[in-house]
Amino acid sequence: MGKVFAVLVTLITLISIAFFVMHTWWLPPNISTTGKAVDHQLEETLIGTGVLFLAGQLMLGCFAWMASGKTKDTRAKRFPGGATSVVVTAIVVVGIEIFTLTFVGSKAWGAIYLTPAEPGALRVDVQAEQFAFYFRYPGPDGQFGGLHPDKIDDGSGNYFGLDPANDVAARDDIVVGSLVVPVNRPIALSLHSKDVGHSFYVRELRMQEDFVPGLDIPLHFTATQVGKYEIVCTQLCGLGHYNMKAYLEVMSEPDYEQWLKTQAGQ
Amino acid sequence: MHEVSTHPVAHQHTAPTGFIRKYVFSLDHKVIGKQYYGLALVSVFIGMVLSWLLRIHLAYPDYHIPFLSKLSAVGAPGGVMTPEYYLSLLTMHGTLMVFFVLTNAPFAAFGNYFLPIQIGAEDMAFPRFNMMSFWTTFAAFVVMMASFFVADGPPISGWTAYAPLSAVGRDAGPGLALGQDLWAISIAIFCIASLLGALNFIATTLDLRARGMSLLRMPYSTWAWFVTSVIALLAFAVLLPACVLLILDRVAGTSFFIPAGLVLSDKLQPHSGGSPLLWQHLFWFFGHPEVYIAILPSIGIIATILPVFTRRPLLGPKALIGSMVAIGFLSYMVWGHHMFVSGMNPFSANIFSVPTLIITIPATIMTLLLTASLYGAKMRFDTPALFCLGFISVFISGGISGFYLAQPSLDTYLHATYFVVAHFHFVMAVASLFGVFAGTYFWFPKMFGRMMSESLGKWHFWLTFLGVYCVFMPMHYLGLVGNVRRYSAFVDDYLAPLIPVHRFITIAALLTGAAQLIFLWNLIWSRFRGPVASENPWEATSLEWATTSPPPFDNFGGKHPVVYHGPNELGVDGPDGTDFLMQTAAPKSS
Amino acid sequence: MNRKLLCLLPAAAVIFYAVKAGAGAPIPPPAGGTISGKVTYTGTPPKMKPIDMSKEPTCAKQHTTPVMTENVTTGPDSSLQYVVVYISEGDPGGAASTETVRYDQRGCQYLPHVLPMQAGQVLQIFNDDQTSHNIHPLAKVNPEWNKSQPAGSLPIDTKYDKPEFIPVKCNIHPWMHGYFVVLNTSHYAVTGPDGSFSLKGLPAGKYTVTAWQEQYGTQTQEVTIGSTETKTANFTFKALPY
Amino acid sequence: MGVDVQDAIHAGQKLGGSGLPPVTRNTRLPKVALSERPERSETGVWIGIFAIVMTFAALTSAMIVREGVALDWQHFQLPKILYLDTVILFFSSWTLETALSKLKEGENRFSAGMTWLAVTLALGGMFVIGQVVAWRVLAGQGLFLATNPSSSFFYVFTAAHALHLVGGILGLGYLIYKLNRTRSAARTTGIRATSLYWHFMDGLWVYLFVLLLARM
Repeated sequence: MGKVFAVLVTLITLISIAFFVMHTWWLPPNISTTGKAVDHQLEETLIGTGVLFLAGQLMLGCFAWMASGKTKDTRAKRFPGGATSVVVTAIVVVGIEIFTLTFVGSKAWGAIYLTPAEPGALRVDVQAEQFAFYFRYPGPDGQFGGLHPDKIDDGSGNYFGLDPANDVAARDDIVVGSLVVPVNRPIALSLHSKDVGHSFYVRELRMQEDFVPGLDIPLHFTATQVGKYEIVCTQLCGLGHYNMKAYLEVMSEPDYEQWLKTQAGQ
Repeated sequence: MHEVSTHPVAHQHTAPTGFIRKYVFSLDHKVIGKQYYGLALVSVFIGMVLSWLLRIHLAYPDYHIPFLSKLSAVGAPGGVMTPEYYLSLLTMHGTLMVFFVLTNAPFAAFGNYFLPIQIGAEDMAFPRFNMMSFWTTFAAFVVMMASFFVADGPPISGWTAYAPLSAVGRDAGPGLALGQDLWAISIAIFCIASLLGALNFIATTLDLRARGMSLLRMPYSTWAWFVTSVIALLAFAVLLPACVLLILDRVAGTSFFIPAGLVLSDKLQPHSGGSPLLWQHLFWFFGHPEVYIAILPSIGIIATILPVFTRRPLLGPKALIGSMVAIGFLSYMVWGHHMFVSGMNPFSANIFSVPTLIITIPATIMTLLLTASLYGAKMRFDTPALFCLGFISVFISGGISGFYLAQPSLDTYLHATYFVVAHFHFVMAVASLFGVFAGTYFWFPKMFGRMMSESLGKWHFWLTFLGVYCVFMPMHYLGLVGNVRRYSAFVDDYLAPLIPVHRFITIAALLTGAAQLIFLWNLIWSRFRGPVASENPWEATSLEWATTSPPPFDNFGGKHPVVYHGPNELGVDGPDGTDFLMQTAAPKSS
Repeated sequence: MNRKLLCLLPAAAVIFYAVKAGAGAPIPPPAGGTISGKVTYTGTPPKMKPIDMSKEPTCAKQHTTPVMTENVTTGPDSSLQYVVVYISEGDPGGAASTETVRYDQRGCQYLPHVLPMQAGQVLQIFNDDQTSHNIHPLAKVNPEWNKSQPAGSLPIDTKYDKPEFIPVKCNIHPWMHGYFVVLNTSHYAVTGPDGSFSLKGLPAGKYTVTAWQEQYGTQTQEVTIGSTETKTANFTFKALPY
Repeated sequence: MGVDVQDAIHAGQKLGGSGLPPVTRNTRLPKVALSERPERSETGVWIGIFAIVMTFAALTSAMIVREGVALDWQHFQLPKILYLDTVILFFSSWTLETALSKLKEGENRFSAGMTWLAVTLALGGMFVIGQVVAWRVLAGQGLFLATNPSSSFFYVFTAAHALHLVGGILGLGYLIYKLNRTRSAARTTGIRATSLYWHFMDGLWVYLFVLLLARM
C-alpha cells in the first residue's frame, strides 16, 4: 500500500513539474519595461519552490515506501537529528528562500508601484464601469474636462459625465473604447470607477491594479512592442464581469499621431 | 484502568429521556457534534453539486441541464445558465464551503464531539450555549438557503461580498436585492454562533481538563481546536460588526462602504464618502484567519492520527504545538496579502508580504515533522493512515504556491487568476477535507460503535487523491497563462485555446465528485452493517479510546479519568505485550 | 418515386405563388381620418458620437460603418427621427391589441431604437446575437426587472400595464440604449428618417396629438378631424448643441 | 525525538513513585484577584470580554478610517443626558459592589444585599432609557442613523453597547431570581461572573464616551 502511494506521488510530482518545465502553458511575452523584473522573479520562485516541491513530495513518497517494508525494531531508525534538525532545516532553507525572494521581489514591485511616472508621460484617464472600460485623452487643449456624475448618460455616449455646455476644457476631450498608446513612451494612467470595483489587467504588461470607487489610482507603464493586447477585468463586478474587456493598441509614434488626429476630428 | 476521584470535573447532569431532548435540542456535546457533522455533510454535497454545475457550464457553455430550469426559470432559461446565475451559484458554492463545511466539519463537529472526551470532561463548559450555537448555525444555514428561492436568486458578489457591489442593492444587478440581504444576515448569524462555540471550546479547555491533564499532555487535535477557537473568537468578533455595517448600508441608507457619485443602472446613488477598502480590510482581517480556522484543526487531527498508524510518537511535539500557536498569532498580521493590488498604499504591500512569507516557516516545520515521523516506521496502512499521507502531499502542493502569491511582484500577474483558485483549494479546501476524511474513518467506530468498510474506504482514497490532483494541478497552468477566475464564460481571445484544459478539469471534477458517493454510501452502510468496534480498535492512546464505543452520556460512565502520560506513548513496552500506553494507564508501581 | 416528385414540383410551385400573391394582395385603406405631419428641429443639435464596439468582436464585425448614438437622430432638411407621435387625449382607448410587439437585439443594437406599444400588449424580446445580452428596462411606474439572455436562448415574453416612457439598457454593453413607450392608445407612430409620421384610421373627433422625443420631451397639438378627412400636424423641437 | 518519549516515561515512573499524579493547574486565567478557584461562568465572561473588546476595536478603527477617507464628517454636540448616564452607570457599579459585600457578609445581611442588587438593576434600566432619550434628542435635531457618518457611528456604538448592557441586565435579573430561590449567596454561582461583566460594561462605556466626545 505504501509502495503504491510512493509510486503515485512520484508520478504526480514528476508530471506536474514536467508541464512547468516544458512551458506547455506559459505567460505571453512581456512588453513592458518593468515586466522583465517580474519574469525574473517568477523564474527565481519557480526554481526555488520547484526544488522544495520535488524534495517534499519525494521525501514523503520514499518514507512511505520504507514504512511499508519489513522493519523489525521500531525504535531502531529515528529521523537523523530528530526534531531539532527538522526545525533548523525548515528555518534555514525557507528563511533563505524568503530573504532572497523579498529582497529581489520588492525591487520589481517598487519599479511598478512605488516610482512615480516620468513628468513627460502621456496622461490617459481610465474609467471602468459595468461592463466596459472607457479611455479619455485631454484633446488638443491638453486639458481634461471636469467630471460630473449627475451628467453621466450612456445613451448619448457621455460615459464620463462631461459638461461641454459649461466646461470648455471638456469639449475637445477624446473618449474611446480602447487604450491607444505610442510605443516606448511612458504612459500615466489615472484609474477611477463609475460604479463598483473593477480591475485593470494586461498580461503582457505584467500589471494588475484595482479600480476603487471614490479613488483615483495612478498606474504607469511603458510599452516596448507594437501590437494589440487585451485589457480584462479581474475584480468581480457583476453579471457582465466575464465580458468586461478592452484592447490596448500600441502604435508607432506616427500612427499614433494619425489616430489622434482622426479622433479629434470626430 | 480508571481511577475514581472526587475531583469535580464537570457538573453532573443526568441523561435526558424523550426524542426531542435526546436528539434535537440535546445538551450532549456528542449529539451536537454529530448534528454539526450532519449539517456539514449536507452543505458539502450541495456545494459539490454547485461546483459540478459551474464546471459543466465553463466547459460546455451550451449544454442544457433541464433540472436547472426547474431550480430557477429566470436564472437558467431552458437549462442554460445566465451569467448572473453562474455568479449566484459561485457565491453560494464559496459561502457554503468556507462557512458551513470548512468551519463546521473539522472544528465545530469533531471539536464538539472529541475535545471534551480528549481532556476527560463530561461535557462542554456551557452545554446550553453549545446547543444554542448549533441551532444558531442551523438558522444561518436556513437563511442562506432561502436566497435560492427569492425572486432573482442568490447574490452574485462572491463569498467575499466586496462593497460597493454588495452594498448598493438592486441597481448593481440581479441577486443583489433580497438575496444579498439574506446573505449578510445569514453570515451575521453565523458569526454569533461561532463566537458562542469558540467561547465554549476555550472555557472547556481551560477549566474542565481531567486530573493530570496538563496543557502539554493534551492531544494535538485538542491543541488545534483550542488554538483555532482562540483565532475564531477574535476573527468572527470582527466579521460580525462588518456585516452589521454592510446591512446598515443596504437597508438604512448609511455610507460606511459606499462613496459619493456612483452611477449604477443610470441612477446616481444617494450615498457619500464611504470607503470600499474599509470593507476589504475588515473582511480580510477575518478572512485570512478563517483560512487557519479551516486548516489548523485538520493538521491537529492528522498529527493525532498519524502516530497511531506509524506506531511511534510524532517527531517534536513541542515544535508542532509551537508552530500551531505561531500560526495562530501570525494569522492576524497577513490579511493585507489579499489586497496587494486592491488600490491600497503600495508600500504596505511590502510590509504585509514579510509576515506572509514568514508564516510559511511554521507551516513548513509542521509538514516536515509529519513527514519525518514516517521515517523508519513500520506503518499500518488503514484508510485513516492513507488520508494522513494524502493530507501531507496536498498540503505541500498547496503550500508551495503560497510562495508565489505572498510576493506582491508576482501577485501583480497571478492575482485573481486560476492560480489562486488552485492554491486555496489545495491548501485550504482539499487539505482540510482530507483531515475530515481521516478523522471520519478514524473516529467513526467511536462515534457509532461500528467500523467503516476498509475496502470502500481505500477506493475512496485512491480515487479522491488522484482526482484532486487532476482537478487542481492544471489550474496552476491556467493561472500562468493568465486565466481570470470568476468568469462565467471565456470570451477573451487568449482564453479560447484553454477550453480543452477546462474540459479536462470538468471531467476530473465530475469523477472525483462521484467518488465521494462511495464515501457517503460507506457512512450509511457502516452505520448499520459495519463490524462492531471494540473500545480501542486502533490501539490509540488518547482518552476517547479509554471509554466504550460509543461513549455513554457522561463520556466515562460516572468515573473521572486521571491522566498519567502524554498522548505520545507509542512504540513503548505497554501492558500485556502491547506497544503503547493509554494516557490513563496507571504507572507500574514496582 | 423521384420522377413522381419531379412531376409534382411545378404544381407545388404554382400553389406556392398563388398563396404568396394572396398574401401580398392590397389591403383596403382603413376607414376614418388621418393625421400626418413632419417633426423637425431648429437650432444646432448635438453631434452624434460613433460607438466603439471593439469590446464585442461578434457585433463589431457586423457593422461596416461605425454605429452612431441615437439620442438625437436627425435627417435631411432638419427632420427628427425616432419621435413618437400619439393620441394623448380623445381616444376612447379600448382593449389592447392582440398582436405581439417584437424587440430585437442585433449587432449589439436595440431594434427599433424606440418601441411604442399599447399598455397590456404582449412584448417579445429576441437575442439575435452570438453573445449574451442583458435587458434592463428602468421602469418606475411599472415593475423594474433585469434579465440576461444568453445567445440562442428563448425569447423573453412580457408586457407593461401602465403607460410610461421606459429607458432600456443592456448591462453588458453600456452603449445599448433604447426606449419602450407604453401608451394607452393604439394610435401611435414613430417618425422615420425623413421625420414624417401618420396616424391612420381615426374616428371623427377632437384629439390631442403629442410628440415625444427622448431628449427634448413632449409637445402637443389640438386636432379636430372628420370621418375621412386628412389633417397635417407638424412639430418643431428646439435643439441645443450640448 | 526519542528524548520526548523517555521524558514522558520517566515522568510516568516518577508519578508511580510518588503515587500521586500532578493535579492540573486550573487557574490559567487572566490575572484577577480571587480567593477561591474561579467559577466556569467567570472564565466564560473573561473570554467573552476579549471578543467584545475585539468587536469594539474593529468598530473604532472603522470609524477612524471612515473619518479619514472623506470630508463629509460633521461634528455635533453630544446630548447632555449622556453625562448623566455616565454617572448613573458609575453609581451602578458601586451599588453592585456594596450588594456583593453585603451578600458575602452572610445570611443576616442577605436581604440588604438583595435590595442593593435591585437598585443596580434599576440603575442599569435607567441607563438604557437614558440612551433611548439621547437618541430621541439627536433625532429631534434631525440627526438620524443615515444623516452623516458621525451620527451613523454614534448610533452604532451606543446601540451596540446598550445591547450588551441589556445582556448584563438579564444576567443580573437571573442572578436575583436564583438568589431568591436559594436564599443564600454561598450556594449560588455566577455572582462574580455577573459583577465582572457589569464592571466591564461600565468601563467599556467610559471608553466609548471619551471616544465619542473626542470624535463627534
